[in-house]
Amino acid sequence: MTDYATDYSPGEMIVTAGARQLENNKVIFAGTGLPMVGITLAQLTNGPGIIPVFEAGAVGPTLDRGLPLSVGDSRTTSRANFIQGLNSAFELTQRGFIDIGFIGGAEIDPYGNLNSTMIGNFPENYMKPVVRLPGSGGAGDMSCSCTYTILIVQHELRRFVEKLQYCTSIGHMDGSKDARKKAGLQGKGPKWVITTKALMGFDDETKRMKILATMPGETVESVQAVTGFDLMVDADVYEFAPPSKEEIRLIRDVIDPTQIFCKR
Amino acid sequence: MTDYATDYSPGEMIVTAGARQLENNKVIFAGTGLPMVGITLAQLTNGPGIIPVFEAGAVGPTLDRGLPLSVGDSRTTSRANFIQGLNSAFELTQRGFIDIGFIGGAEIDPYGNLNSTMIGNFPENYMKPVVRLPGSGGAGDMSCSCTYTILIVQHELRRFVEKLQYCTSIGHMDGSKDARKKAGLQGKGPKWVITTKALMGFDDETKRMKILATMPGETVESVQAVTGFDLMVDADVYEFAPPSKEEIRLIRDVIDPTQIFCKR
Amino acid sequence: MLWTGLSPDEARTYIEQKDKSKRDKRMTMTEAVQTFVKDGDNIGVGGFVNSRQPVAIAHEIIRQGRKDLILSFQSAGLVPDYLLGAMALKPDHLSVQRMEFAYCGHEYAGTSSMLRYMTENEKIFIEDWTNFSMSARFKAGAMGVPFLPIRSGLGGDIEKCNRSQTIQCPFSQRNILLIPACHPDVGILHVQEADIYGNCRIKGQTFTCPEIAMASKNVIVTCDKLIDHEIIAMDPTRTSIPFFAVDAVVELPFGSYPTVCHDIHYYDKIHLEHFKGLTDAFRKGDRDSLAAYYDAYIYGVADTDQFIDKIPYNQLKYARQTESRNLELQTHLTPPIA
Amino acid sequence: MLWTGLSPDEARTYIEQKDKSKRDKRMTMTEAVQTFVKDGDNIGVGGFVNSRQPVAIAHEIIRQGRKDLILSFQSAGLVPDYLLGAMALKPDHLSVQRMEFAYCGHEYAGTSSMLRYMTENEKIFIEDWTNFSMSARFKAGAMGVPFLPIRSGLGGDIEKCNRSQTIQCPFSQRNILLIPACHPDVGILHVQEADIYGNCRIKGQTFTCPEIAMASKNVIVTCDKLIDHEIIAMDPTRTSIPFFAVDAVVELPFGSYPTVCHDIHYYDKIHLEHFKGLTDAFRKGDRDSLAAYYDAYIYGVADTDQFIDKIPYNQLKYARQTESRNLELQTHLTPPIA
Repeated sequence: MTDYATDYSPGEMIVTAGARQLENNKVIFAGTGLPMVGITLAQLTNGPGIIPVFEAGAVGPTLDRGLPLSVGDSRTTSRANFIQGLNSAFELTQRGFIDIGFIGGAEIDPYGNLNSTMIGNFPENYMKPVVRLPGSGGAGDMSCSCTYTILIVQHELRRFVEKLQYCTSIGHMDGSKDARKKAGLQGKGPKWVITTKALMGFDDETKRMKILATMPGETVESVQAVTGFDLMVDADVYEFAPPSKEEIRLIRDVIDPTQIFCKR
Repeated sequence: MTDYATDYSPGEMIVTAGARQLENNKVIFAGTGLPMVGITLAQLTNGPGIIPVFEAGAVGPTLDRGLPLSVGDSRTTSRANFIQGLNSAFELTQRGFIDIGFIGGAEIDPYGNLNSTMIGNFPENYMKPVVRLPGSGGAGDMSCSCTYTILIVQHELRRFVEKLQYCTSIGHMDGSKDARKKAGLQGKGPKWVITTKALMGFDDETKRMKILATMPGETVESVQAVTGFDLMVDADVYEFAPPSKEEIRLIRDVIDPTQIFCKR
Repeated sequence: MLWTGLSPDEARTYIEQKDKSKRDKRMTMTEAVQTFVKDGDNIGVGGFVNSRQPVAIAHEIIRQGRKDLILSFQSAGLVPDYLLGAMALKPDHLSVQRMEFAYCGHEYAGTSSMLRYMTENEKIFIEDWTNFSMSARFKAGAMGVPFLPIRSGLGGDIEKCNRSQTIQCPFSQRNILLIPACHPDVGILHVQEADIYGNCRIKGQTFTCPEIAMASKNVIVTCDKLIDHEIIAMDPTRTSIPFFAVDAVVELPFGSYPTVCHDIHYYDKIHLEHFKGLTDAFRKGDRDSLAAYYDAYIYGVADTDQFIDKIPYNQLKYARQTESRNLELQTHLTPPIA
Repeated sequence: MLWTGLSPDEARTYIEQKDKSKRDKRMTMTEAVQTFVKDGDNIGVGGFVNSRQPVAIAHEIIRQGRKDLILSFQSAGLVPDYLLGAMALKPDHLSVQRMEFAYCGHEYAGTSSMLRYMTENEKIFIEDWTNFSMSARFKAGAMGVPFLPIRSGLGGDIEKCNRSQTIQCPFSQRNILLIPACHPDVGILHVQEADIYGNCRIKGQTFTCPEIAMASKNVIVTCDKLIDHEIIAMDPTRTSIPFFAVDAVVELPFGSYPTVCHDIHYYDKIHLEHFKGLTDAFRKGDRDSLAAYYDAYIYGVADTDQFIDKIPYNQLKYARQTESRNLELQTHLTPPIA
């Protein structure tokens, strides 16, 4: 029987959930921050054969120099199999070599489209936003061309919105049939959304977001309460298991001991 | 006063003429055979700063392992500055980094267009030519994108034709104004044609071939006699100086001692 | 169609006519920036976020002052922040009119307050791209083609704000995005090693430095170490950028400090976060602290040597010792205290 | 629009679904060809003219026999000649239906008599390209785009015979050529070094081997030397092809003999010219001499070891000793006599 932790932070819950969703031996495009922690946790638990790819050019490194602070960090290159540059990494993605990409954003809509560009009226105030965010980075590309993506977003009412202020990373678009294919995209789009409140997927027909599991202590209602659109609820919705003591030990002692990304 | 050789072969004359036309410090796309000998001769005489580029990917090597038998030969890489592959070499050309390219062909027309693909009726007999030649190789690309090209063709009546059976390497097209630019090409096209009989250029207006100099022992008439179209004749046509004894020594003793390309 | 920097035809013509000879290209930083960076230039910024950013070149541009610059990069942190900070403090001395980019920020260290300040106050023109589309724009320029097709950005808002165009692929009949080449007037790059002719060796990820070099009209390279040409000639497959693409070679140890330079030094997190904190404070109204930083570390020094001289030795040492070393070996080091 | 090999969408879907795990991929040559080369396949041939041609793989394909093959390459000599020669001798055992290429011949050693025989007798379908356009077709495939724009071949006859399309560039309004991606069913490559997972190191020019590997559905690699994965991990910037693009790794010293293999051996000119002479004779009517060669060197041996065993040792030795050595050192060697 698994020995569950009782003391863990929201970040640690997300990391654990992300890690558990990863299949062994898959090639995973690793973004900075929690995704990097999640991938490393998966490598130490259910996915020893996971192959991380960093957008600055490193394929299949071992993160034995500590957690990179950036996807362009020299730490992403240690004992890699192949290193070139950004074009190479994104062309691998475009070609189909990247199974899974992790993406975040400041806003998300019911179809898994994400905004990481601006808060304000678009297009009117594009040149004078209320808040300017850092921009797409590689997220816009991962969202288009990874085989599928996993989205990580802070679960707040103002972030889960029916309509984005700006669409940076393309999800299931307007949810219409074959919308991505018609647009010219290749990847299948978002498969899961992981938050501190729930694990969500997308309905096969409507492509709208659907609760698959609630995080410990949450209910369908409490999740809906912080979501700015109607969530669908899976028929077999379940409670996601909390992090095990071993998962927490790995995060705290081995992967991110200085709490660079995973605060306690 | 230069000490001229009296005993030299047609190949040696072509190589010498080619070498003398090359300006120092230029980047030159080197094809197999006589061009390679000519470039090496130039490096040993008037062009020590010439930078050869080989289409298989080597930039600026020193040919100190002997004359390469192929542009993909390992000998093209010795002490190079930069080595990648074919796409890299042709992209350098497309970008404008290659000043001069040497090209040959089985047939040439008055505008410097070349055929190295087939003898026979095109397009009717494309799949069943009378004689199938090896094909473009890199010549078709050099003809398009080097800043300018130097053509080397055997001077025979059947090769200097008003109309090619197939246009492999693009010269001045139909000679019309800005024809190359309108087609989408970048390089300026053929500047010189070097044969065993003459050094020729192209008329500024009509873009038709024009005799600039006759090789030793030849006259404008003897050149025209082996040319299947009317050649223009430059107002200042002159007799090209024969190879010097030093040029012949370099070709025979230093560059191509085993007569791989330059027969005596 | 507006081409910033050079149009493909202009870029081709310039390289055609350029002196491509293999000659000694060493220059001082002052000379290099005087010669190759002009008002109104489109500057292609090498490196990636806070990795191998051409910090020393940016400092010299700030010292000399330039107007109406355009910055092109995929993801960058410190260099745009330094330039935007200089503009925020003294817009008559240095100004940026436009940025074409995918990400401006500091990853683990947060968003760019200078980007926020400039955009939220409508002081610069912004063109958003993705990391791949900007990388591919440099690649198109490097390849000598006016565009490349990519499969990103079809159906989102990014391509509505930029010059990309969606076409139907004439072979597959599916939609595809065409992104226009980027030919900066000047590419600014820091590399680990170069010879006097400009042959560059990049260690670790190349980011898009080779593409920026091949796409640009002129290229300034700083290198941590000048190496004998013999070393290049002994293994030319390790050359990342060929000499004829480079116009100025400046030997400048720590030329990308305090960002990470693969195999040379890791981040100086203390210095990075100190500067970042000052930009955050600026956005909230504290102009003086940031101005004091510029006076002390940029305007108040003649060159990068003097800048580095102001960094406490234990920070420099720690940055070097933590680079390319496994975690076990790093735990025996004592981190400097801010 | 006809796609030979895979269409871009098929190629993408195949790689998406492929097992990309890092696993031991060693196979015997027999297994590798049995598993990955099928009748009707589009074969992407690595190497360039007579440099690093995948000779051993071609011999095994001939031994096993395949029908209706399509050969895609930019410039090649020995491998197409071997395959076309096999077809000329026994068309029921091995046949090539189509070639997409820029150059088929032997440079210093002259034209390809087998190409002449096949075309002049209308036995195969030909699609002409240039070295750049074929290279760019593999590159488009490797990049995962259905086409690339290039500035070659606008206004000549080559693009009238092939599937390229001229469009007006939507940015520069100038004509430009679009060439369709090439996604071979199987890429066949010889490299100097590989690890058991398929990470490959190519010495000297890469030709278009990395592009063919990334573009192909499946890839068979022979290597002169299998190296420890540790060596790859110690300097991953030297990896030319990443493991997940490769399906079979066959350690096979002399796998590209008698063509040149950078740093390993130079040409065996005697053997090359001997075979070339037999193909010339075949075209002029002497079938038996060529048939005898195939019986002796290909059908009559079980594998490449046995093929190499038939080469006089002094030819092997001279080929090795003349590689990567300056002319002065070569003059002290005694060339073998044919």
